[in-house]
Amino acid sequence: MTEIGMYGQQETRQRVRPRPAWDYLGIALLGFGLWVLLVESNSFYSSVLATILIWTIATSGLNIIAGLGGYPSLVQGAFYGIGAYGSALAMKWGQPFWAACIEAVLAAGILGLIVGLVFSRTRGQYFAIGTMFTGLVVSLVLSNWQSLTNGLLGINVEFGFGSIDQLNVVIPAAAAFSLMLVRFVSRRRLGWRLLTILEDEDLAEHIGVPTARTKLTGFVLSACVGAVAGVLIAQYNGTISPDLFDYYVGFVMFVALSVGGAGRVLGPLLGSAFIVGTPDLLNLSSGIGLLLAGIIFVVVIIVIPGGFMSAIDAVMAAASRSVRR
Amino acid sequence: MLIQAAVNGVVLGSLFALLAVGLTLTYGVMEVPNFAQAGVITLSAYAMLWLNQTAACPFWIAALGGLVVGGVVSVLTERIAYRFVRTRPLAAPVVALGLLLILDNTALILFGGDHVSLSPPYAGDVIYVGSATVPAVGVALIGTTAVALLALWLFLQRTKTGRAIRAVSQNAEAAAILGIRLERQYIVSFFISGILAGLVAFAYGPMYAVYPYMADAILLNAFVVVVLGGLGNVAGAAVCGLLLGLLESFGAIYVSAAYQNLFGFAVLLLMIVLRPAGLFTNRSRRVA
Amino acid sequence: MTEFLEVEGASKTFGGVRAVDGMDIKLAEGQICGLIGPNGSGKTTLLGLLSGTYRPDRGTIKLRGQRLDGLSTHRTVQQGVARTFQTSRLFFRWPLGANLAAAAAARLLTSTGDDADGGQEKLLALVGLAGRGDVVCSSLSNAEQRLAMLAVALATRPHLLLLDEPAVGMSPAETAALGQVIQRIRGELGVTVLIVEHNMHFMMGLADRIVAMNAGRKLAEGTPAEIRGNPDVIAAYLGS
Amino acid sequence: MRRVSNDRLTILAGTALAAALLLAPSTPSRADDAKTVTVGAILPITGFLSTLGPPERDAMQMGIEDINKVGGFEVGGQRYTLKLKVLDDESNPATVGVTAYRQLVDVDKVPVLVIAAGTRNYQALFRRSPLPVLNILDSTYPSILDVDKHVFLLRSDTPAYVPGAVWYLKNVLKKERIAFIGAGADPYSAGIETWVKKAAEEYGVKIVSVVNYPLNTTNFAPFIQAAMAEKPDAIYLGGVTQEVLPVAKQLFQSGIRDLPVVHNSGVTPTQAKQIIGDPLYNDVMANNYDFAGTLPETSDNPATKKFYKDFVTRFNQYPSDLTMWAYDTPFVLVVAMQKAGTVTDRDKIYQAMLGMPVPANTISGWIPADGGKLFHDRDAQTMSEGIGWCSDKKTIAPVFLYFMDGLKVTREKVVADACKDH
Repeated sequence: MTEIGMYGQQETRQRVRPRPAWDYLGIALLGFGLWVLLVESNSFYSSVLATILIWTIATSGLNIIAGLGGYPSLVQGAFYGIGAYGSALAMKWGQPFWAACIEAVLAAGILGLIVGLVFSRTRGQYFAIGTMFTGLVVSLVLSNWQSLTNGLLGINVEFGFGSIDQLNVVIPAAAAFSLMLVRFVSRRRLGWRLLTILEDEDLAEHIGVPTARTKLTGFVLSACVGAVAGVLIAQYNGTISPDLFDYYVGFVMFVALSVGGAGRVLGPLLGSAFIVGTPDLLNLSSGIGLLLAGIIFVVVIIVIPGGFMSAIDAVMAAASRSVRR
Repeated sequence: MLIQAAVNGVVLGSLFALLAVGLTLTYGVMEVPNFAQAGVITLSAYAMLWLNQTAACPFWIAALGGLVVGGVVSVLTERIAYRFVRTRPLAAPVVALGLLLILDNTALILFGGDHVSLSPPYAGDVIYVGSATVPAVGVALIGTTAVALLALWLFLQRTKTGRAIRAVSQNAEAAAILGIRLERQYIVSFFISGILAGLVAFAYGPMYAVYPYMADAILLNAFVVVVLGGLGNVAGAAVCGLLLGLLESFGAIYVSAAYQNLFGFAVLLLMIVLRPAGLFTNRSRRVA
Repeated sequence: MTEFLEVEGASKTFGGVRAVDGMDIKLAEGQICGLIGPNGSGKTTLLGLLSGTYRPDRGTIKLRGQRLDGLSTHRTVQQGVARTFQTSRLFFRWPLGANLAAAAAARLLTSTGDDADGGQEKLLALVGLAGRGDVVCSSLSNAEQRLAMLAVALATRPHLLLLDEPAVGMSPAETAALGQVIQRIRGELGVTVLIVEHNMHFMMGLADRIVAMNAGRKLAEGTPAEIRGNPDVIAAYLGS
Repeated sequence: MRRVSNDRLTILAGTALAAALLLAPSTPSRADDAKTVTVGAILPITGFLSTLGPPERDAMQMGIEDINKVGGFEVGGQRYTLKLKVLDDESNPATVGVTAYRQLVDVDKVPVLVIAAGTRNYQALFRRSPLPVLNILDSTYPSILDVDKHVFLLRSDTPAYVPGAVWYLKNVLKKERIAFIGAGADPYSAGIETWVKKAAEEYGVKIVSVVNYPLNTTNFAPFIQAAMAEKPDAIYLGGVTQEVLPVAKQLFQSGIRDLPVVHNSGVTPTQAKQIIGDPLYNDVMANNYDFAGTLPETSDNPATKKFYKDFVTRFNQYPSDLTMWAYDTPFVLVVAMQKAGTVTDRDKIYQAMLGMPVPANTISGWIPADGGKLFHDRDAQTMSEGIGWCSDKKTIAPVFLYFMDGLKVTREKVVADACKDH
């Protein structure tokens, strides 16, 4: 019996009729709530929250190709890095801020296109290993191309926004938008086609789904959203270095998505909050933090393959059943 | 310069071969890209260090102790995690990286982040090969790899358990039908892979230093070899390990040292695209 | 007037084995044609060439005058060719209705989900699965899953339907029912059907024409009666 | 049965969970005790600079204890004591350091920030929340002093000690052909490389080869061979202890044992033993020459000698030059705050620092700038020292004392037999 879900989750996933647009309203409210949290709490907690939200954007991008399409891409960290370095370097060479952002996102999109084409014929485990090594090559270039990226020391980033408050609005807004984007895509044709590829790619091809083109579109979209997150982390920290985009980051983003719930709209937010938030909030040294993240990740992937969101589903389904009885 | 590059290549190649053979064993038997092997190497190296310095055992006793620790930790990774994802090839690479996270950071917490040197008695000696020089630790690495490959080859060809493991890696279901107890083969192959990891710690530890992330970079290099050699193909891994070592060392001297391990990764990416099942594969294993 | 389906000199080799070796087939619209032959005669490979699963090494395939042989799988489907598989393949974790919706929408521009014209119910009734739309495919019985595959193939509104051993694992009663379903498909939807099948009794009662293959080549072609009496076919089946 | 659409409930539950997760652990930020001033420091406790952070933390703690022992200090009629808060940047200023910066500067509101590495990475943050910044380690070229006007360097900058090493090689060891090996991407090594070339040109020494290896390289064989191909008679290694010692070890292991190996990493015997390994380190260090700040052990200032003994007994580590600068840091802060008459107004403290004199009981032996000021245009300077290795005693000993005036070596003193009286 082949593995029927991406992570072998056995539970059925109901394809319910599309609902009215209150989903987006719910997410927008969530975004507003997070903005209030960001501005109100003291600078240490707001810096942790800002990182969580930026990671939510990058992981939401990953959610398109990995969550909906079932392709375990471990290269999201590289797109995140290209967004950051692309925008920082473009501004250094005199581009205005908004032009630099667009160029960075385009560059990531192009890399996404190339990586998508290169790996179009590989699947499953090979795709994961191939994308991981691609992320490794990108992080090697970032840390060794001394003349361009100034090596491990990293580079400073000109501040493109009017003020810090402006940035503090853009980050939660972009996070909410990235969640909405995944909801929007999942109900459009691209989303359906990705979902058929997740379920059974060969069958999808045989009912007329242009699988190669769909995967490529999903991959480029993931890359662009990842780059947006890169631009924001560069603006927020004011300085970037290759360690921020180590090949490892791509893997931890995949962990965040899986823990949160791949394919679910809120998966990236919950996953990022957990994986990025916990070590910082308990201000553990990164050694203990990563150890905890590792343990929790292995346990979650084995015990609840669907991640938190499927656990919440199960709890709520049980609750609604008991309520009705 | 040519001999020196060749000598460097053989030393590096032996390291990759020793690493790749360990990885291939677990990949062949259970289709698991065992990235956690780097963590096993690190913990085994720290065990040797602790035995040699804190418990003041002679170097050779400490080395043996390290091998056993490697074997036990490797079996543990199978028992607590890999066992549950046997039917889920997509979950395997991520669980492997999760385990690597756990093992590396356990070493960081237990032994701290400092670079400490593991020094065998021959640490300072030098061997001359024509005009080229080879540090004694390099020669020890070549020797260790040669002995390990020979022993592994004999084990897999001659012993009953060895043949059982090869059967499992060919076709697990068929092997099960023939009455081979799969659980036992998984444990044995992970134990051997752990011993091989211990040998890497013994041979590679003295070359640079022991620190929590010491084996991550070289393991990724070795993974190129595993894919090149064909998943689950031990002979392929050994030969390709040597080839990659030579490629990287000549590349380092004649092209650019900065991008030394980039050559290996470029080859890997090419491989995955052109021949997903590897150069030497004895059957085209369609990875899910 | 161009034939509905014209296959000339189609060939395909897999790793040195010439599975299909220069096959010529002509099908008229609305026909039910059977494709028989011993195991390894290349029936399934030929079906794969027609459905776009594989691309022929040589030869041409024309459907209503359109060249199919160079197209990718999904483009062949868009030209109106659909197929089922030997082992049942469905989106098992989805309800049957969602499978049909995905098949219907896969190549259209509109988003899916809303079953506007109630087509699904008609389709389910046609294949004998009326009212089973909400059931998740993994909990359908084996026979129901095979019929479900048929419904999914029809949901792509094909002109040519390729069935790969549809009756495998079915009881005599279910096989008979399947025969009627195929008749109705041809009758009500005007779909041309090509069936690869071993069950001679099933084929004899159903097919207008039968093509017999052996070792990748056409052995014989004709009405069921002609084929039943043809010495070459009998020899190939019983082994010379 | 029409199942309750789970997505609406999931979104609400998700919001509640996300909010709870973030609010729960928000402890009120600790108001400072009116009597205590926090000395905030971001140091590399772990990571590849981990040989530098811990000794600086320990020495700073000793300095603070010595101040608090005599009842702390008085500013504007109020007595204060000092408290040390060190955050580990894990040798990764751009990621972990940035978070630590926000914690110390924005949350704990420290009056002055002490850092070791990563000055350039904090450039954007200096502009957002400026305060006086004391760097007690980072001498690179171009100098960190031009990163931001608030940055002070409490040690001699690269040009104040590197040229002396080249002068020593030419005039004392009579070497003519230097091969330089260093990590191109590491700014410390890049700074050393620049000044070695300038000094070589000035003193007429030939740099026969310059080899740059990528950071976190572990196999240096190809780089060593490339450097040796030019037949040098001396090797110059750029970088910190963690980078220099492995290269020195692999040089020895490749049979290169008779050439002097010069560097500026401030290695201590304990670190050499740990990184190179026992008993090999005694042979590898034999022809090793380390040119950096003066050592506490060799100073003739009684207070410095006392500091050396206290440090060794308390931490059984050999204190190198950076421990003296760390010990003096709290004394510099106290005098600056007293001169500014405030413990909170960061700008007043900054202005006071610019013109402050050399504090009384410091031990580094600061050489005053004109007018007795501590900082020569924000760089406090000391004598520099060349340190050799005594194989019989397995420890280090001074072989050369000097002070750089531009590229001119002044007040130089060659110690005849360093290991004898040591």
